[in-house]
Amino acid sequence: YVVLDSNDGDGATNVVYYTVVPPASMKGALAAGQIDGYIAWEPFVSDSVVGGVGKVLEWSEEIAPNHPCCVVAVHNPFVSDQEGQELAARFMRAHMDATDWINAAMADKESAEYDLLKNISVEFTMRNESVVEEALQHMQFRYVMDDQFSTALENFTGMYMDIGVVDEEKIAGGGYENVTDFIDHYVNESYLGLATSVEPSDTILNPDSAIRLGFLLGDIHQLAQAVASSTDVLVNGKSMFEDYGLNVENAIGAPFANGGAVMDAFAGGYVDIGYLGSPPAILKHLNAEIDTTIVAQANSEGSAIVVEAGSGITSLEGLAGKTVATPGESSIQFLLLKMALQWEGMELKIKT
Amino acid sequence: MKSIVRLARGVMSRNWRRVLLGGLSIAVFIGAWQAYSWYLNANDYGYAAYIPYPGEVAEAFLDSFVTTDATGLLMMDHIFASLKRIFLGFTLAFVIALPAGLLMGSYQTSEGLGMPIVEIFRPIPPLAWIPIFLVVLGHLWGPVAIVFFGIFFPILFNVMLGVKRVDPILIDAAKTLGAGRQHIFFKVVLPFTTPYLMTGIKVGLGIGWMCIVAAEMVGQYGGGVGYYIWAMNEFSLYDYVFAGIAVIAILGILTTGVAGQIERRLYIWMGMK
Amino acid sequence: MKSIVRLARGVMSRNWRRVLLGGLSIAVFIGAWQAYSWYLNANDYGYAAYIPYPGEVAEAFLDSFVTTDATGLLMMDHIFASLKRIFLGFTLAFVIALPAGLLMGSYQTSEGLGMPIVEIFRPIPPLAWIPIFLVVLGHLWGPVAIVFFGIFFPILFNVMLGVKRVDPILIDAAKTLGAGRQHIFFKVVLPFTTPYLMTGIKVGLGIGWMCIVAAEMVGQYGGGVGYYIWAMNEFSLYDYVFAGIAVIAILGILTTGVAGQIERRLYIWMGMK
Amino acid sequence: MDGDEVNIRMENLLKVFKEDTREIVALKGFSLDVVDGELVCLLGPSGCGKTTVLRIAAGLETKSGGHVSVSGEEVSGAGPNRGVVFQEFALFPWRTVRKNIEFGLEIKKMSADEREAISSKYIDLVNLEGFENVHPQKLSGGMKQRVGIARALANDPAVLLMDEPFGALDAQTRNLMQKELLRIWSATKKTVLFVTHSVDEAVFLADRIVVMTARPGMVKKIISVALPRPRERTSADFITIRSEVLQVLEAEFKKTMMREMSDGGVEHKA
Amino acid sequence: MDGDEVNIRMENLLKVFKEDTREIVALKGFSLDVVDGELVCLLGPSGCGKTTVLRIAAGLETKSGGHVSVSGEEVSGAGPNRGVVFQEFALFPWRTVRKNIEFGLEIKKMSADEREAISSKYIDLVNLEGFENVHPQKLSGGMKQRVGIARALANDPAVLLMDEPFGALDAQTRNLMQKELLRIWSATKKTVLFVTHSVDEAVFLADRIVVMTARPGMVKKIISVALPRPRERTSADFITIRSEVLQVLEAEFKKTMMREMSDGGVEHKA
Ligand SMILES: Nc1ncnc2c1ncn2[C@@H]1O[C@H](COP(=O)(O)OP(=O)(O)OP(=O)(O)O)[C@@H](O)[C@H]1O
Ligand SMILES: Nc1ncnc2c1ncn2[C@@H]1O[C@H](COP(=O)(O)OP(=O)(O)OP(=O)(O)O)[C@@H](O)[C@H]1O
Ligand SMILES: [Mg+2]
Ligand SMILES: [Mg+2]
Repeated sequence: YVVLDSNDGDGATNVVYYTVVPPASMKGALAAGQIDGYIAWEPFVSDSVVGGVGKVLEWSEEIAPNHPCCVVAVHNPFVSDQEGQELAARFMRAHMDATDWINAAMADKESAEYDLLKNISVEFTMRNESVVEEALQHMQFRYVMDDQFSTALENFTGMYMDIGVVDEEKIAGGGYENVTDFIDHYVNESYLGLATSVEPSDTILNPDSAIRLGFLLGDIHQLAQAVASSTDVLVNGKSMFEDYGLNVENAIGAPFANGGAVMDAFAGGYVDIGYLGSPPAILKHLNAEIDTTIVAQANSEGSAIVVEAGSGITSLEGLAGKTVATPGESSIQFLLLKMALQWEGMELKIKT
Repeated sequence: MKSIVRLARGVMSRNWRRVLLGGLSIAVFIGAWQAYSWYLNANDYGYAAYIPYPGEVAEAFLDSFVTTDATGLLMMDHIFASLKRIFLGFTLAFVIALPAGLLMGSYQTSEGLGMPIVEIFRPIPPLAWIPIFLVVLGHLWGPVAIVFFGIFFPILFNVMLGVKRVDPILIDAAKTLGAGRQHIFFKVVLPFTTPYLMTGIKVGLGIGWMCIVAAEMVGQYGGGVGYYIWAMNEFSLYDYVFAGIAVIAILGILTTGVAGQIERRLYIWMGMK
Repeated sequence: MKSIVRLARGVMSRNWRRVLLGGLSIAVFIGAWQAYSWYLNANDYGYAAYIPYPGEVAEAFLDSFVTTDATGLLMMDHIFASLKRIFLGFTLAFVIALPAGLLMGSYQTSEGLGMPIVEIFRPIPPLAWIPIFLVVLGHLWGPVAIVFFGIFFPILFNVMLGVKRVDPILIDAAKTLGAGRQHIFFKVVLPFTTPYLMTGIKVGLGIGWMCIVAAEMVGQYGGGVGYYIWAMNEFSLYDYVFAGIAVIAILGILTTGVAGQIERRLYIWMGMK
Repeated sequence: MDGDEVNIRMENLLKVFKEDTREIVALKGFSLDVVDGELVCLLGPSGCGKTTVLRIAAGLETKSGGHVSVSGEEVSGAGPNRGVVFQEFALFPWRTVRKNIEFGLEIKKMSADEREAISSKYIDLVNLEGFENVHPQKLSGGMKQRVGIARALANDPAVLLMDEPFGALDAQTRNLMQKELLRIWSATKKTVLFVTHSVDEAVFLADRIVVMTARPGMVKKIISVALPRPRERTSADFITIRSEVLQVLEAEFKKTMMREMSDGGVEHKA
Repeated sequence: MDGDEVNIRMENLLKVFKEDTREIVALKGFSLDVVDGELVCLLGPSGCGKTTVLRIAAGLETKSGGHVSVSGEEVSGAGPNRGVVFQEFALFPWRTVRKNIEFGLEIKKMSADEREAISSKYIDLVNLEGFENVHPQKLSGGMKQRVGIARALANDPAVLLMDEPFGALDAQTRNLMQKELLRIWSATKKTVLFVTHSVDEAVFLADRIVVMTARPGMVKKIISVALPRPRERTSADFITIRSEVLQVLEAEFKKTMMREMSDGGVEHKA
């Protein structure tokens, strides 16, 4: 057995081992003792907490307060003309309204809106109400992209440069002076600005060519998209998208498995606007030259390191020599885990 | 009369025996499954949900055909999505592999030209192409190409083998009966190769199934039974995951069953059975 | 002397021909690839990066063996991770399928009991199990089990076939030479079945490769060439994705090459070639 | 020959094959005694039951009635005291010539040295020196059957049962092997029951020729061949006996033909 | 027979096979004329080149020297004016009896009606009525070879080339087929060149028997068989000719044996 698990037993006090496990399998793998902990986004955190399998060791806001998570990106060819820009502005308006509506509903847990929010979440994530309620507590729904947001994205880019998956050449090759310049160009707040002047419309602007929307399967971070699609939120029986004169449909392939898949779908030309994690949006844009722009934030925070409920692990040091599952090196969760461990002077190594 | 009765009894008893053994074995299997699920649940294993009870799976199976899932589709939609991909991939593979195999089996020059390319692509598991094909070929032809790669080589190699095994004496016989190159090809080589082709098709379809499920699990192309399994797993609906697996098993049995039937008919028609 | 020279010339010219054709075909292939990449880039296709130039892939291939990637591993580490899984899965499949095949080939009762279970599991593409195995069996035995399922059936069915094809006259011969049941089994049935077993192993290893790559891509796990391809794709480092594909192709060729060599040796030793 | 001891005794053999609904009576009232050291040839039309007689004597087939004993013991199952030589050679392809010949000795748990001594002896006897370590696939048909004979003899059986052993050989090799068999037979003094289709072969080899009736098989006529050995195929005596046997056989053959015609003409699959 | 027209003329044939480094001279100075309507049997030790002669005449094998003409035309490649009957039957397994027989007619682009008329005629000739729609696999060896003969005849060739056509049949079926061949031959009046291993068969069938030397093959002796047909195998004249042929053959056979022994004893693979 020692031979089989070659790097299991070296017992270093400052090394944590990671495997890559699809988040949906993390709770089960933890329960079955296949891993000692994991880092994932909601609702995969609350799944374990509510299910009594795991407990949260550290929320992502403790690691990096206000860290950006999911974003909204557009395919540049889509907004290359007047009509595309108009559609994107209207979309932004729906995104903002939906986000505001969520926050309002969350503010009053007794309200009918909160009940509706829970219903939409249950339907979107296929989780039960208690998991959904727990999950909603641990993230911020927001669309504004402030300096902190940009700085964080620069930070992520820097980390990728550190592990060698993004090199200077790519930045320079894209015509950017440095990372800051790159993020400045890649993030475009103007649609949020345009959105403020969008009014509800009785006619659909794009009746024949729907906006093809990409998003991740059951990812509660991207709830705004589910709210904006729901016909139960507005009193007029339309969805927010429809209310702003938009014809929006799920892109072929949506809901997707992860942000990389959304970016691939951009590259393949069958997604116009997509919700996805910020790291894949950066990575694939740089390395595969996928012609996209980040136009809004979707949420910040909302991830956590989870360990077995009954385990005696109470701090990151307790993870030394243990195996922690991550969604993969290109995920924000991986970066968060790496950051957290770095601050404790610990190292993250792959388990083979 | 007497002997007919005896025969009937003999056949019956043989069939009875088989049915009995089969029933017994399936009963034991389901019993063991039930017991394992029960054991996990009773002892509060955190992953008990991953092994649902047989009954739950049966219910989910039936439900999946009448209730739309979270992606808004019925099981039939997923099945058709997968079948369409298999069908296209198979057709493409057949249409290219058959002439290529005939050519490469017949002429050393074609073989010399074709084999290096074949030898480059053959050992690559078709699924390794998923990330590339998804984007470059798109959501329809991407998975079709993956199925194509799974089916292409078994057909190609079997046809080549068939052509090379053509009994030279049959070609001699045809020649002495006045046959030219074309006649030999269409009246001797092609019919001789048919059983090999069928073997290639059967093997290929098996691999094709494997490919399509995996392709749909890794890449999202919109629907498909593999996609269904992936999605149900993401939602932690394990009874539906198992239902999806059952659907695949049944489709696999049907596909090879149909191929087997065609093969049998063909053999009877060709006087080989 | 003269005829030796003539022979040498004949062999040379035949080999030359093959080398020439092979070189030509590979040159055409690489040329076409280069042209396609160039075309995509020149016309600013959105997915041009997904088809890197052959030269970039060659560079990435070499680099992957000397520079650690984002996971902190060298290509060799990934190769060993995959090989370990194949090896364990193969060993397990061999150890179970050989006796099971011998038993089910020899006795109708074992066949009657075993076949229904086999027929339930066989049509299920091994990869469909990933969501379940990942949790229930974990990051070592999960992928191993998937490889196991890929290799098990080809071995089982080939061994069963072998046992059923044992020439009855050889058993008669053994009986008249005084052989009892045990002797017949070990001295006739087992050696007779060996070539079938080898066929099963060769086919199984091919499917095993396909399974491990897919399993590592779908289930991820950590380490392994399939995982490498998945990770490099997530990073959009397509030259490295292709390098990973090339590694798999080479490993696949080596594995079947080694199996073929073993088979050939065995046949020579058994006097069958 | 009358004074000699009977080695193979078959009394009133009955053999019925069940095939789906049909019952085929292959043998009915077949009786034959073969004396120690005698070489008896069994001749008869296709499908008359020659192989069945041999297989029952070998213990490879059960009888439906009657008695068979070899060397005084009732036959029940195959055993090493009756060596069998098959038309299909039935050599183990994965074993070398020597290993094929030693098969029965291995089963007797004989030591490697003893085995080698015995197999060498029989390799010499059948003129296969130099081919000890060759696999059967490399041998010509005649050589294969020599191995088959050596393998059967290595067990030192009381009797040799040979079912058209030279049927798969070409004419010249066949003649050669007939001579070889006589040489080996006279060297080992085994009792031999030899099935053949060839009248020529029977007359060349046999002490007595047993001609069987068409199915259900029984003994139609026994013809003694009192010619001295080596026999000349072109000698007048040889030809006389040959003609006699041919005539007896012709009559039975016609019966088979008639039946086959009325069966629908399909003989048996090639 | 001297006054008749020569149909198959072979002059000074040379055939050299190249096998890796070795060159095998299969035929050297082989000359033979076969007259129109004649039935000539070719006999000779194994490997003497009988098949090679036939295949060259059929146009299935190139010659290294000499001349071959059939019906006055120089042979260059296979063609439908020479029907060939193979020992291995060489029937197309996926075609029914009728479809096998019509193969050559299809190639001639004959209409379906014409084809059916001709195939029916030959099905009658070889006594296969009722088996028209059966596939070869269902037939016995004898019936298969009847199809082979009918197929060759359906093209109405000038000559029939037969390479041990009855070699794979058992003794009784073989005798029957010999009689059938003579009946068909006298009905169609084809020129027949017939290769066999069996002296008996040759004497029973042939107008003339050509005995070949061991390799390199050439004509050793030509024996005319002036017996009236049907011939009696047990008649004195038959036996006299048989003995004569046997003696000529025996000498050549011994040569082959000697060479094979010195070659290392491995004959050819079975
Ligand atoms: N296992 C069997 N099942 C059914 N019928 C059988 C079986 N074995 C033999 N028979 C039948 O029994 C009869 C005698 O067969 P057997 O093989 O002994 O004849 P044979 O004299 O050896 O024929 P041949 O000369 O063709 O070898 C035949 O009619 C045959 O069809
Ligand atoms: N394709 C070939 N390549 C090399 N040698 C060959 C080839 N065909 C025949 N020979 C050789 O030529 C010689 C004559 O062969 P051929 O088949 O004509 O003999 P045969 O008289 O028909 O023998 P048999 O009686 O065994 O049928 C043999 O020594 C044989 O080994
Ligand atoms: Mg028999
Ligand atoms: Mg020949």
